[in-house]
This record gives sequence, structure tokens and C-alpha cells, in this order.
Amino acid sequence: METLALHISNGILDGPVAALFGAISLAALTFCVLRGRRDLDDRLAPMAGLVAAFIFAVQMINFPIFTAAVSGHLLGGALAAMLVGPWVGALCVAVVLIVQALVFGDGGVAMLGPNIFNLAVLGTAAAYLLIALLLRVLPRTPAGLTVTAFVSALVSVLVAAMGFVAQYQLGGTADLGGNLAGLAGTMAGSHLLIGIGEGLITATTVAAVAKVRPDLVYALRALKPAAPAPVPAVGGVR
Amino acid sequence: MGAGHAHVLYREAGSPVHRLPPEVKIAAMVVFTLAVVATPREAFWAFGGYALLVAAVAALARVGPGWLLGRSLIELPFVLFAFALPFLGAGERVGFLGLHLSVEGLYGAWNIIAKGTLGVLASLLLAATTTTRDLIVGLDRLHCPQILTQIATFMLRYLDVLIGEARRMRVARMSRGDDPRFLWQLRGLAAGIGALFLRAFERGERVYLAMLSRGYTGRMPVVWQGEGAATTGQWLVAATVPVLAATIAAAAVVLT
Amino acid sequence: MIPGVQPPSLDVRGVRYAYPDGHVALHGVDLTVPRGDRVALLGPNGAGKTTLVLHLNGILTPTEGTVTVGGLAVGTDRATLAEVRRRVGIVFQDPDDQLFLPTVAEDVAFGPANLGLRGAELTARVDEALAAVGMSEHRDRAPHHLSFGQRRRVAVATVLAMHPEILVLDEPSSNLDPAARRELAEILRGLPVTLLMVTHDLPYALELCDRSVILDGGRIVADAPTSDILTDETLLKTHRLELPYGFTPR
Amino acid sequence: MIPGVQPPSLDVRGVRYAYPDGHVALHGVDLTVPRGDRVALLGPNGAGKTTLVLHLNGILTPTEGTVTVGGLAVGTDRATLAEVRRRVGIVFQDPDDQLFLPTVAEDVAFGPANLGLRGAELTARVDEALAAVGMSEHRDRAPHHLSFGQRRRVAVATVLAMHPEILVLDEPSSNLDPAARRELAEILRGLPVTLLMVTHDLPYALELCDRSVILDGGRIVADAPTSDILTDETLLKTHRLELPYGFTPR
Ligand SMILES: Nc1ncnc2c1ncn2[C@@H]1O[C@H](COP(=O)(O)OP(=O)(O)OP(=O)(O)O)[C@@H](O)[C@H]1O
Ligand SMILES: Nc1ncnc2c1ncn2[C@@H]1O[C@H](COP(=O)(O)OP(=O)(O)OP(=O)(O)O)[C@@H](O)[C@H]1O
Ligand SMILES: [Mg+2]
Ligand SMILES: [Mg+2]
Repeated sequence: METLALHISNGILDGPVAALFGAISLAALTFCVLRGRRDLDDRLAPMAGLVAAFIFAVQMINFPIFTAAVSGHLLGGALAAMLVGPWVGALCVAVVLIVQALVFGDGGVAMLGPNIFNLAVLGTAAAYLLIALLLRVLPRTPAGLTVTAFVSALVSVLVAAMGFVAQYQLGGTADLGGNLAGLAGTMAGSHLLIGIGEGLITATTVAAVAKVRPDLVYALRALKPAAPAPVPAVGGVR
Repeated sequence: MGAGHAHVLYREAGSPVHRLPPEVKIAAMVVFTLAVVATPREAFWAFGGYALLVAAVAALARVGPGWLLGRSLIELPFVLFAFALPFLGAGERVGFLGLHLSVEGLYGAWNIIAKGTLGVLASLLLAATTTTRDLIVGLDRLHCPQILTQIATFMLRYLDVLIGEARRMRVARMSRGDDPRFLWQLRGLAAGIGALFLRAFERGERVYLAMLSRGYTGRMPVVWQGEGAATTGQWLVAATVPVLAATIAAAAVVLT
Repeated sequence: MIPGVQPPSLDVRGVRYAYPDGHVALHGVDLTVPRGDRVALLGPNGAGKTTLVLHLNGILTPTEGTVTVGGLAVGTDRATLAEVRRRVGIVFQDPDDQLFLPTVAEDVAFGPANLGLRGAELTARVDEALAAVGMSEHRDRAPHHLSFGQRRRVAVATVLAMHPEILVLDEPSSNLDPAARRELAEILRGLPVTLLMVTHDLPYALELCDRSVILDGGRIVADAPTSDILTDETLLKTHRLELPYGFTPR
Repeated sequence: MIPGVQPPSLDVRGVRYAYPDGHVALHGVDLTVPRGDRVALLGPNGAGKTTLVLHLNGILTPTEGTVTVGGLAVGTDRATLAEVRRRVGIVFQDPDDQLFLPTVAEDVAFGPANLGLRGAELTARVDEALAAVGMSEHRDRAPHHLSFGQRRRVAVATVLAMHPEILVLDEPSSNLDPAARRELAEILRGLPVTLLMVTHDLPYALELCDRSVILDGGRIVADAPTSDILTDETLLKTHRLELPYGFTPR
């Protein structure tokens, strides 16, 4: 079966549910804007743009996973949370969705609310909670970071997919009756595969960046161990 | 290296739709889409009316039907979803060509296809007549928070950097005897993506620093905002489409 | 500062800088450039010249030490930084780092527009700068569709258009054809600015700058009139500098 | 072809090239470089030199005309292209177009590894090439964390390590410090290869190449011994070339 790209198009959900999630997303984004402003210094700005561009570009390419039977694309929530933090990360994903809806018709404009909720809010939040947890539990080694990135990406994709299932339950325009479980099963199955692909890409990208420019990984800066960090011997980029 | 700000979907032309300020086009497109979505699915005639509106704007913008249809394929996954609905749907069933289809499912499929297609066509029309930079100017004038427009500006700029760096890497390895059919074939998909990401970031960072050196403060200078914001006249002209759509929607709600 | 005495255009004190990967590029640099001076910054590849240049408008912040521009301390304060960047114009070594807008004319207009120029005044600035580097006919082309030398010329124009008080050029003559190299020298000679020019082209340094500074291994190792430096063969040799064969400084 | 006579290393016939945006960069170029010749390719910015260079190993394919390398027609056939790229080593004008791997040593090893070298032989090639450009101590650093001049040197090393039969260099001396410029000349003089060198550095052309070709506006406008070309002042002047002040060709 062709995978449902998690870009809900117009008409899939009914008006009230779309409006409800529109309101929730707007509130969440407003909060992210307020918090993100604090994070988005001169150095994070280009990083945020690049993360958004990267997600945008990779979403344009549908990549086959293991077999050609399932194809899907990166959602990007975990990558964004890892590199630019949860607040700016959610904004990056939201910007990608807005631009895609406006100029590509990929994901309906009227469904921006639910879409942003699933991918930008839910996906990024799930990823960041896991990142914060795993980085504390796992050893602080490149392997630990890689596992963190992989797992949080995989889980965030599944959570986002379940967000869609829940929305469909609340206000799907076609009543599936008892088949909702079927929809959930299909979504979970295909997004497990997508999630593995997402996990691989997220993990290698983060590992590559962390190896050469650890200063660019938000998660490593924000979640430093409690031990007093040595005074950085390096100058800043402004 | 540089910014091809006229993205792939932009159709260079001097039509009246192209000349409208971006903010009014965005607003018109959003209101139109909302009107479409709010229309009860049983009001078939209303969707015909919307289609006529789209056709009229497309003709005015000199965008051909072939191009529009080709580009709207992006909707395909949802069309497939829609086709599954008559089989999955619950409730009353009708017989059609020997198949037992759910009436509810049929309505659902029609709903998704009609609303989805109209939404995609409206976005494509906006894309065909507005450069991405104008789009950001429009969002800015519609009071979209600056942090979002800033991320969007960099996103579009870095798309070019990503493509440029990917091209450089490809030429570099071809010239030294590698023969990649695909950019990242050699060391596996993921490693190539990681390297490309770093490279694009560091190039992008230098470009950004050079912009700061020339007085960039996080917002494009006002000259970039084109001729200035839309006039009342332009708002009124652009309002015709969404107002007509809203009227149709209101009529459809009352009549069904 | 003694009242009535103008502060120097550039004042670099004890600047040390380590890149994020830990590589130390500057080990305590001191340099003062009085207003109106023209100084050549010489030194081997990897000496730290570009790194020093990036400190002059606050793009890099020193790990230790201070940078002062016309009396303003370059720090993290946004307003001061904006003023410093208005005064100091930097032409980057790599034109691809400098150019980013869809057309040449827009790119040249970017800086002056950020300074608040509009309309006819802005257009005049752009025209003047493009004419100076001989790129007027390419104004509507995309910078990334130009040849390397053409991009370098546009990069110079983007900074000339801002009319900076202090002009810092990182290898401006590289990749320029010989006529463009001479034309640029003529332009630079005619500008009433403080000039700091990084170059490996020693005859060019002699032509344009009375004073030269040699940076090597992240430290200033010589600071003297250009003609003295270029005739001190042992000094040149220790720092991988040498006059091109067939050239004699006068 | 007469039997027994070696085909020329490079043979360019009537090459016309238009970039995808419609800009015509080459208007019918004819150039033959016999085996073992050393030719300088001169011309103003935007003349089409880099565009021509990119045809020599099939990165660009001519809109019209043909390119032949040692008797092999450069086309779209994969096997031939691979062989052509084995023979022709190109050092790009922009080192960022050349370097793409995480460390200097890996980048230099990339080409020879594609030629099938392994183990000690590969290491020897890498060491030799890095030593030649004086970058051995930086072998484990990331190329994009080097200075511009250091990157240019590594770019030269990546191609030297492949031991190409035909070496094409696009502005190799730009951004090199004067000692590195001389050292590169010494290396190039010692290599038993066919050489085509694009340069704006006319003394360098005289030092290294007996023959020079001037490309201007996408056409070859002169082809003669370098010393003849450099003494023909009107010819030089028409094509924006001139000898640096203080330099006299001997
Ligand atoms: N981004 C970076 N990260 C780490 N090290 C760097 C970076 N950029 C430069 N370096 C190192 O810092 C030192 C100084 O580099 P810089 O670019 O300032 O040299 P330069 O004098 O401008 O040389 P060139 O004449 O080649 O341009 C060099 O050893 C270089 O390898
Ligand atoms: N990607 C491109 N797209 C369109 N036009 C291009 C592109 N690259 C170069 N050109 C144009 O083709 C012509 C030849 O460019 P080329 O880069 O070959 O010049 P060049 O002789 O190498 O110049 P330089 O000495 O400045 O390096 C120029 O007019 C240039 O503007
Ligand atoms: Mg430098
Ligand atoms: Mg060139």
C-alpha cells in the first residue's frame, strides 16, 4: 500500500477538528516563538535555516525503505530538536509545512493546524523528551548520541502518525466504523519503516555534525552534565 | 552558488495576477480554501462554482491546464486513500458494477478528492504567480512573526546552498575517477548526507557572516519589499475571488 | 586618550583566537592603524591573516584581547556592532561567501540599503560601484552564473557601494585579469579611506601601501615601511615571502 | 591518423558551449596540445577559460564540436569517460570545488584509490603528494577548516597523487604565498606531463610554458611562443593583459 505521507490534505478532516487543532497549534507556536526568540541568536539563525532547508529538501525526495513497496520521507522533528532545540525546532518544521502548503499544495492550507500539530508540535516534543531522557541515561559517547538520535527519530515518527489517527477518530470526514483499528495498524506499520529510515538519517547527520562541530548540536549544549563545564577555551562566532 | 529565488513552480509572466502584491494573494488563497473546506459535501454545484473560479484565475494568470494537472499529482497519496474509503467505510452500502460500496465512503472519497484538488490548485496558482521571496515579503506584511519569516528566508537561501554544494561534491568526485550515479552512492546514503549537511552549514555560516558584515539585522531591507504594501484598490480587486467563494459556501450551507 | 587626538581607525590589542575545533590561529596580535593609513598585511598561508580580518568587524570575537574601531570597542553590544559594521567594509577572500542575492545589482544594493539608502540615491551607489569594477553590463545576471574573476569584482563592488571609512580587503587581486588588477589599484588609490589589504602580491603591496605588517604563526613579526620590508631579504625568506623573479623594488 | 604518429594529448575542435541559462561562453574553440607540450591559457575575466577546462574531462559536453584526449573522443560513454578522467587531472579554480572528504589525507587518497591503488602503495602516493605541496603536517585535519591558500595546496595534491598524463590547472598560483608559488613551479617543471595552465600571472606563464594561447570572448585569438606574446604590447592590451609594473620579460 502507498504510504500516507503525513501531510493531510484538505477535506480529510472536518471543519471543527481542523479549527480545534488550528487553535492548539497556534497557541503552541506562539509559545515556541516566545521561547525561541531567546535561543535564536546570531549563530542559531543560520543553523535553523539550514535545518529547515534540509528537512524541506529531504521531504521532496521520497526514498524507498528496504523494499520498494513502501516509500516515505523524512519528517525532521527529531533532527530539528537535536540541532536547534525544541522551540526553534518546532518552528523550523512549521515553516517547512507552511511553505509547502502555500506553494506546493502539499498538505492543505485548511489542514495546516492538524499538520503542524502532528509534525511540528507532537513530533518535536516527543523527540525532545526522549533526547533529554536518553542523553542523561546513555553514556556520553558518540555511540550514545547516535542511539539517542536514532531512537528519538523513530519514536517521533510513530507518535506523529498516531496523532493523525487520533484526529481522524475525532473528525474524519468519512466514517470508517470499526475499521479505525485497521487505519491505526496500517499507519503504525508503514511508519515503523519510515521511522527506521528517519532514524538512520537523523543519527548519521547528527553524528557527523557532533564529530566536527559539537558546538552546533543544541542537545549537547543544553543538556551538559551537571558537573561544572570547563571554561571554553575557544572564541565565539558572532 | 546563489539564490535562484524564482523556485521551480514559478512561471515568469507579466499577468495582472503576477503583479498583485503577495499579501493579498496569500490572503485570498487562504480564504478561498477555507470557504471550500467549509462547504457541505452534498452541494455538488458549489464545487463546480469553485472550479470555475480557479479556471478564471488560471486564465488570467496565463497558467495552462496541462501544467496545473501535472503539478497537482502531489496529491496522489490522498487520492489513493480516498479510493480506499468506499471499501473501508461503514453503514449503508450500494451496489455498483457488482461491488458493494459504502455510501458514506463514497461521499468521503468525493469530499477528499474535490476539496483536496481545489486546495492544491489554489496553492499552485499562488506558487506560479509569486516568487518565494515575495511570498516571504507577503507573510511579513501579514504580521507573521519575524522569527518565522527569518527562518523561512534562510531556508530558501540554504536550499540553494545545499544544491550548490551537492553539485560541487558530485563534480569533485567525478573528476577524480569516481562514477556516482547518485550523489551519496559511495559511502552509503547516510554518510553522504551527513557530509553534505556539514559542508552546506559551514558555507551557509560564512555567507551569513558576510551578510552581517554588510549591515544585515535579521530583516531584509525595505527596498526588497517591492513597490510597497498593497493599496485598498488591490485588496478589493483580489477580494473578488474569496468573496465569491464565501458567497457560494454560504449559499451551499443554507441550501443543504 | 588625549583629548583632541583622533582615536586610531583600528586598534587590536593582545588578540588570541582559537577556532571551535581547538585550533589556535592567533597568539596575541597587536596592531594599530591610524586614520588614513594604508597598510599591507603580509604572511604565509595559514598565518592567521583571514582570521585577524574577521575580528575587525566583530564577526569573530577574540578568546582574549580587544579590538577597537575608531574608539568603539567591538564587543557583543548590538548597536555598537552595527555601527562598527557601518564603518568597516570587508571584502572576503572567497567571493562565494559574499554574494547571495539573485542578481548582481541586488547584491550590490544590499549593503547600502541596510544603511538606509533608498530610491535614486541607492541606484546611484549601485551604478557607481559596478562601473568602478567594470561590471555594469552584468548587473541583471545571477552572481553564481559569473566567472570566478567576475564574482571577485562584484564582491569588491558590494563593499565599495557602502562607502566605508575603513576598507579591509582579503586578497583582492587574486583571480583578477591584469587590467582589472591595475584598475582596482587606481580605484583604491583614489579612495579617501583607511586601508588594510591582505595580499601575497608583494609588488601590489608596494604599489598601494606605505606600510607593511608581516603576520606569521598567529603573531606580528614585522611592522615597517613597505620598501624596507621588501628589501630585507632574510626577513622575507624567514616568512616564506619573496619577490617574484624579474621584479626589483624601487 | 598516420600510423606511428602519436595522437595529440588534447584536441579541441570547433567547440561551442552555451550554459543552461542561454549564455554562450565558447563560440567555436580550436586547440591542439601535442604530447609533452606546456601551454599557458591566458585571457580576461569571463573569457571562457574555465568553461573550456571543464570540457577537457567531459564535465561539460559541448553544444557543438568535439574534444579528443589522446585519441579518445570525450562523449557520454561511461567507460571512455572513466579512462579520460584517469588521464586528465584538473585542479579547479576554486579549491572548494575539489575537496569534499572529512580529512585531507582521505581527500588526497580518493583519486588514487579509484584508480585501484591500495595499502602501502596508496599511502606512499598520498605522502608524496602532500609533501610536494608542504601540507604533510595537516594530513588529519578537515579540509574546510584550512585557510584558503592551504586548501588550494591540498587541491593541487589531490590531482598530483593521481599521476595524470595530462595536467590542467586553473589559476594554480592564486592565493598561494610567494614561496609556495615558486615551489609549485619547481614541482610542475619536474613532472613529465602535458600541461595546460590557466593563469592571469603572466610572469608565471613565461616561467613555465613555452607556448601561450589567448582566449577572449569565447574564441582563441592568439597562439604563439609565450615570449612573443608577452612582448606584443598591442596584442596584450586588446585582451586586457599587461605585464606587472617593474617586470621585463627576458
Ligand atoms: N574554520 C576553521 N576551523 C579551524 N581552523 C581554521 C579554520 N579556518 C582557518 N583555520 C586555521 O587557522 C589558521 C589561520 O587561518 P587563516 O585562514 O587565518 O590563514 P590566512 O593567513 O588567511 O592564510 P591564506 O593566506 O592561506 O589565506 C590556519 O592554520 C588554518 O588552518
Ligand atoms: N554557470 C554559469 N551559467 C551561466 N553563465 C556562466 C556560468 N559560468 C560562467 N558563465 C559565463 O560564461 C563566461 C565564461 O566564464 P568562465 O568561467 O569560463 O570565464 P573565465 O575565463 O574562467 O574567467 P575568470 O578569469 O574570471 O575565471 C562568462 O561570461 C560567465 O559570465
Ligand atoms: Mg586567508
Ligand atoms: Mg575561470
